Amino acid sequence: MTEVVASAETLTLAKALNAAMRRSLADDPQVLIMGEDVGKLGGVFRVTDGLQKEFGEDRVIDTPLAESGIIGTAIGMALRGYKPVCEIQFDGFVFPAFDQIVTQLAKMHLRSLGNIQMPVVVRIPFGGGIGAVEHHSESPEAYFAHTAGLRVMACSNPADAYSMLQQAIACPDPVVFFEPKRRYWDKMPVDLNAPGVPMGEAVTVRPGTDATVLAYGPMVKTCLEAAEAWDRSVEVIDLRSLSPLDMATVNASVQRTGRCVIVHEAPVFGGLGGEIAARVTETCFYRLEAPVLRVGGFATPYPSSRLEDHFLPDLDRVLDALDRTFSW
Amino acid sequence: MTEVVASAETLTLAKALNAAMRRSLADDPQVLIMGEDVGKLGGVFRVTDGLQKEFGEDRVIDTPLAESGIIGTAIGMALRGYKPVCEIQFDGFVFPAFDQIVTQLAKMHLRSLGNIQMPVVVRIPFGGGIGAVEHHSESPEAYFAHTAGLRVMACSNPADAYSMLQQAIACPDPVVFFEPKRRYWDKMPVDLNAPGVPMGEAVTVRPGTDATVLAYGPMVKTCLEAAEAWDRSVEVIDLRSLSPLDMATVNASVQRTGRCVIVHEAPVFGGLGGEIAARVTETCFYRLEAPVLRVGGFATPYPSSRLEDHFLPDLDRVLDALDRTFSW
Amino acid sequence: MTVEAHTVQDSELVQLLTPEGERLEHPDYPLSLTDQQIRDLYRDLVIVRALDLEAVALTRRGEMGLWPSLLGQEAAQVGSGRALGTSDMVFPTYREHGVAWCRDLPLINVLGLFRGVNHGGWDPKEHGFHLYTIVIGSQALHATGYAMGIQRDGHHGNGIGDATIAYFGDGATSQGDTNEAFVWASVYNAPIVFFCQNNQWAISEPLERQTKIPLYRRAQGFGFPGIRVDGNDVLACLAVTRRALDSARTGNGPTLIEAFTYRMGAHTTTDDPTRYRHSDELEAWKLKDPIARLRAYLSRSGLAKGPYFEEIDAEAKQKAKELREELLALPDPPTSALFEQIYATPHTLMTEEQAAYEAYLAGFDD
Amino acid sequence: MTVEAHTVQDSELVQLLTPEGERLEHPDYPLSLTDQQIRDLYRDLVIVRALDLEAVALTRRGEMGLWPSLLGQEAAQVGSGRALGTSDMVFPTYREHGVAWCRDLPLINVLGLFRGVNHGGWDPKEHGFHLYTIVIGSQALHATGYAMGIQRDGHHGNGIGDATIAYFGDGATSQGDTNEAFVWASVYNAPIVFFCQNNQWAISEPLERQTKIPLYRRAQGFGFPGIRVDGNDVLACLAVTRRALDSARTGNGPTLIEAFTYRMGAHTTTDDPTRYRHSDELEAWKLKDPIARLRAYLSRSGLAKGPYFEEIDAEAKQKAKELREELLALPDPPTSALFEQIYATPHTLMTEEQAAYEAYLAGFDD
Ligand SMILES: Cc1ncc(C[n+]2csc(CCOP(=O)(O)OP(=O)(O)O)c2C)c(N)n1
Ligand SMILES: Cc1ncc(C[n+]2csc(CCOP(=O)(O)OP(=O)(O)O)c2C)c(N)n1
Ligand SMILES: [Mg+2]
Ligand SMILES: [Mg+2]
Repeated sequence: MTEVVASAETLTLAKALNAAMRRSLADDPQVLIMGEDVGKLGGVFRVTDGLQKEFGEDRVIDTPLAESGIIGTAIGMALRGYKPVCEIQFDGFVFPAFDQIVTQLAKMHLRSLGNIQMPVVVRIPFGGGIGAVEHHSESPEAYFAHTAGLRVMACSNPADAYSMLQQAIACPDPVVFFEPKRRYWDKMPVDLNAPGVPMGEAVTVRPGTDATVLAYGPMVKTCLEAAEAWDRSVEVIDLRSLSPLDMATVNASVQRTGRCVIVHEAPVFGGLGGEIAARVTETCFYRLEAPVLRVGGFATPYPSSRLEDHFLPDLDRVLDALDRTFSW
Repeated sequence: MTEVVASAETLTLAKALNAAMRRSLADDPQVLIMGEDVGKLGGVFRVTDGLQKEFGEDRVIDTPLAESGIIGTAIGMALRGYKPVCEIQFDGFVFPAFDQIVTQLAKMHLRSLGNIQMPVVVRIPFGGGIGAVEHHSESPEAYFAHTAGLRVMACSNPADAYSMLQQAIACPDPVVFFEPKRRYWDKMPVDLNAPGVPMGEAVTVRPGTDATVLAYGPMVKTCLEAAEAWDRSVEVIDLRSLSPLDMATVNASVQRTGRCVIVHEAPVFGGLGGEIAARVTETCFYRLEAPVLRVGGFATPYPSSRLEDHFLPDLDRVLDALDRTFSW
Repeated sequence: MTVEAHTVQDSELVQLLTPEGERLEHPDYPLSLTDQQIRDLYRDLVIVRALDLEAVALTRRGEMGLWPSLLGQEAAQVGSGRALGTSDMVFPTYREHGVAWCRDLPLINVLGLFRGVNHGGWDPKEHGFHLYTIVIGSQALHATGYAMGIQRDGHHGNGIGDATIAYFGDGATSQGDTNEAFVWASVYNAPIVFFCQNNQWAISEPLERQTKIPLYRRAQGFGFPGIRVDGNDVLACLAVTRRALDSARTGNGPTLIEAFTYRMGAHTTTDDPTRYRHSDELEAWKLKDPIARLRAYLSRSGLAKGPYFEEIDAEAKQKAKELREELLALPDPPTSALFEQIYATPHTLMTEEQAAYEAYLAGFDD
Repeated sequence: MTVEAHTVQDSELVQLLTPEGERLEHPDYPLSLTDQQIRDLYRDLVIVRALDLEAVALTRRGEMGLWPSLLGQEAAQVGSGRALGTSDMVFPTYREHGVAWCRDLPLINVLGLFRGVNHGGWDPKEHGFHLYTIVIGSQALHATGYAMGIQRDGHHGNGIGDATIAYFGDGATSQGDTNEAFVWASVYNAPIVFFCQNNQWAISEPLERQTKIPLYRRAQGFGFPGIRVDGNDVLACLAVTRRALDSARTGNGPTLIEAFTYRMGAHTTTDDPTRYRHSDELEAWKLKDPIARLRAYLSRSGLAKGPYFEEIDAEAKQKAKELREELLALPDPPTSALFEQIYATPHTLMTEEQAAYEAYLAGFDD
């Protein structure tokens, strides 16, 4: 116990990610950091702050301005035995790299019948709520979850950020790692020696008996607030792994509660919520008191910032869904 | 009646698409065809056969080998008043153009607050079953359906191919148009003067009372065969429009039948089936006798061709799902 | 490794006005302007800078989310912007406020974007000025396609047809899209000018992270001419762009112009350049200021005197004030805007989501 | 518009062996090979062609879905392939069967891919030969990244370290990825050779749809050397590639080699080139055949005689027969392969889907 306390530090989510990379760089000489402005500047969100100074320009690489180039060369470095951690500056700028991620990174292990491993992490700050201009507030996770060969993770708090990013870096499979940018400045004590919850597992962040709310990334906090505000007992699960999904944890919860609400910022239409709803319904068909409800963005491009509060699910929209599920 | 018969011709799906483009080129001088090998060769599937000869190199354009370039310049031509119909040679090669489609084509109308229209069609031969090598058999429709600002269509037979492609070309919104490549050689009489079913509407291709099967593109034929083979009355709906979905037609059917199976070649995980299942369940919750079941590809990259018969849903897999829904 | 790209060989830089305000002649770029035209350029520069500074101030006050300042790049933008004909089409990045000014696009449109009331929203056709494009490099392809459209209209090759100009930065030259645009423009001989403002930085990354050789030479690899111009010299930018546009109009295809300049401010108001660059670089560039040199020339040649400069400063101040007032009066978009103009034709899901959300909002009124 | 790219100026083409088999010297590319080494190159060419023709025949018989023949490009592939050191790494497209041969990759691996038993499946490390890449241009970036890895290993700059070679076609030069690779390789001075086989066609599109100027000049735009070599001259391809690799190894960065050659066959077995090109072009290129010219040289110089040629032909025939037998004996993959090697570590959904599908299949046994 004393030791645990000794290694606990209060960190923002951004600093926790930074600590995770620093530790990975220190422990494994094959780990590299790459991206636009990740070096001297330390990233536009300062997530890689100080890493170039500490580990040098060969390991923390300011790249030319080309996302396909970043992922394409990261693949090449992985083929040479390196473990690149690539930063995509904002969610909306991952698309020039989409081809390399979908047709190469995701498929290389199979193409080689297992002879090649692709320990590449693609870090993407995602989601809205920061008053940004176009392309800076998107939630493209469903594209990657639908892409076989990738693992997709989303962290929601500093402690998870710290352990999950280290797990992603250590993983021999490619991982698309989503970071809730509007929570970068959220703080909590982080135990720097704790192993963290195993990769791929969802976590029940608030136990409850009457309804299950599923969320990930920035929406976990919103859902916890909603659960707090609701008058019946609501269980909140942080999915953490979006591909694969930890359906065992989810189904066990819904089998107990009989009601389920899924919340994400991405547009509901074609979003991950549909997949989860279909699976939950298949497994818990006779147990469901109401259909699985989804709360999320509209089927529109992310709006200009003066409209984003309408687009983003908030406490009220989650409460509204709880209301609907309980009154079904 | 005489006139209708006079204009009916037996066409393959590929020829029907060709006829649709020929007619659009003839009727509207702003229509252009662009892509790799679409000119002199007439496309690797000959879908644009003869069009360059008839309409000239300025209107049927063999482009440099760069998909982002094709869509990016098509956007520019649309800004100048043209209506480009772009061919992506195979489904797996749309990804270099993904950025232009998702961040530009889909969002330009909103970005301009309606001042700009984007009458661009992106034709994509999709799906497997032709014994091809990697990247030539994919079903990427869910990526586009999840992208607001696009319309997504998939045709399943020559008559629809003929009318739907003309509708897509005439539509002021960008349309991603999926063509079932393994059905390119399927034939049927096509009425060249019929207006066709309105854009966006699903069609009940086989009426039934006991279960609803939803499909699109290449799977429609498979599902019709399964419905034929099943001993109870199965309704088959060809969705035709994947974004938006014609949920009115779908829900009305499921309200009648109480059972629903969705079939697509794309991986089930994160595929369009999840979205449809979630919507159907929400609307028909009390009417469903069994959860909506999904039949589709596995959560793997499209396999090498010697394995594709296992990957692709076939008659037996659809029958298996019908079996499961009836015995739930 | 970094030397070649960073050092300007005087011989390869087109300059018509030295930093000291001395007028030079260049055999390939003769330029004859009336006195009034030169004074007008000065007015453009001063007003554009004032409006930009006002926007920075408004952003600091919280009125906008962010502002990418053009400080230092006024001459590159005004020089090239004033070379354009009315029916030419501009494809800007997110920093071409000076070009917007030249195209008579009311700048409130641009401020509205950065305030977040919409994503742009102006009509490109009205001003021959396309929407701002934020995804680096994308617009180079749009511009090329547009130029191919001009060719198909038959408005081309006669020396009087339309031309297109695509703006982008030094960082953008690394993107695949930009290079694909070079391929297409060259292969189709499209009437387009690629105008690269090399302001030495892509956020925190210096030019050497994008290239080992001067950027204008990129064009050679694609078979069309590239030229480097002093981007702080409004006369040279005007002359070089004019010639490139003429070349496009007469059917001679694309030109790449590298306007060698400097981003005097932060990348945007949220950036802190002290983290990555030395102030001595900034000091050196201050001596090359585009406005100071034109003012020196105007004074020295007797084209303008003190009162004229005061008058322009006053006009600029007034325009900045008007812009501020416009911004402060700018209404937020109605909620319905969320669902509108996504599609040009009715869309069932849009209608449905809008109705559901309005019903949800109405629930709060009860 | 098309002329420049299509016409080979003799002055810009490195050639060490004329189409008639006459040996030329080139000041920059001295090449001294033993008689045996030259005969070995001949053997490579003949065997590679025989194996390729066998694969075409097998495809026609329905044993493979498709085959992209290298016919006509043997010298480009063997010349460059034999310039490589054991620990160098090759990044091929889908047509580099001749390079695969040089890297001792049993060609059955390649045939297996086109038969559809897997997507490649060999171990790149074992042969210094990466997997075939079908998405045009992608591998140019992988190769560049790999070369950056070499730099980080410290295996570089000393003249004996590893180098990387990326193959691609004329069509691929239009892709963004290829051009981004040029940017990166140049900026990081990576130890890489870009080997472009300009076979004049990208399926049905002639070179003029990709470029207006000779492709080797693309490199100039990115600040590294480009060179055009007679792609049907195995000696020149060897010499030029060797020098470029040496340059990479000694820390001088990338080189672009354009091997000027011709795709004598269809794009793949499913293509019909009579739809888009004239037979006279083909006839002209037949006179430049890479094998005939080396054979002429060997005969003329007395390095080899009739019986030697017969021996090689017999060996090639035998190898083709063995390949055919291997292919016909190639087992189909087991169903379980569908779910395996997608991930390197256990994956719940994979496990679940595999179990469900196996249960489904087992249902048919009942
Ligand atoms: C595809 C893409 N990636 C990343 C960004 C984030 N970003 C915005 S501006 C910028 C630097 C651009 O540099 P440059 O092209 O030189 O233009 P400048 O800002 O200097 O005018 C970056 C990386 C972006 N907008 N688009
Ligand atoms: C991104 C992408 N787009 C389209 C294709 C389809 N395709 C396969 S080969 C080819 C032509 C390639 O030409 P080139 O680069 O000259 O190589 P070659 O086949 O002549 O060796 C095309 C268009 C592809 N494989 N990848
Ligand atoms: Mg810049
Ligand atoms: Mg070729």
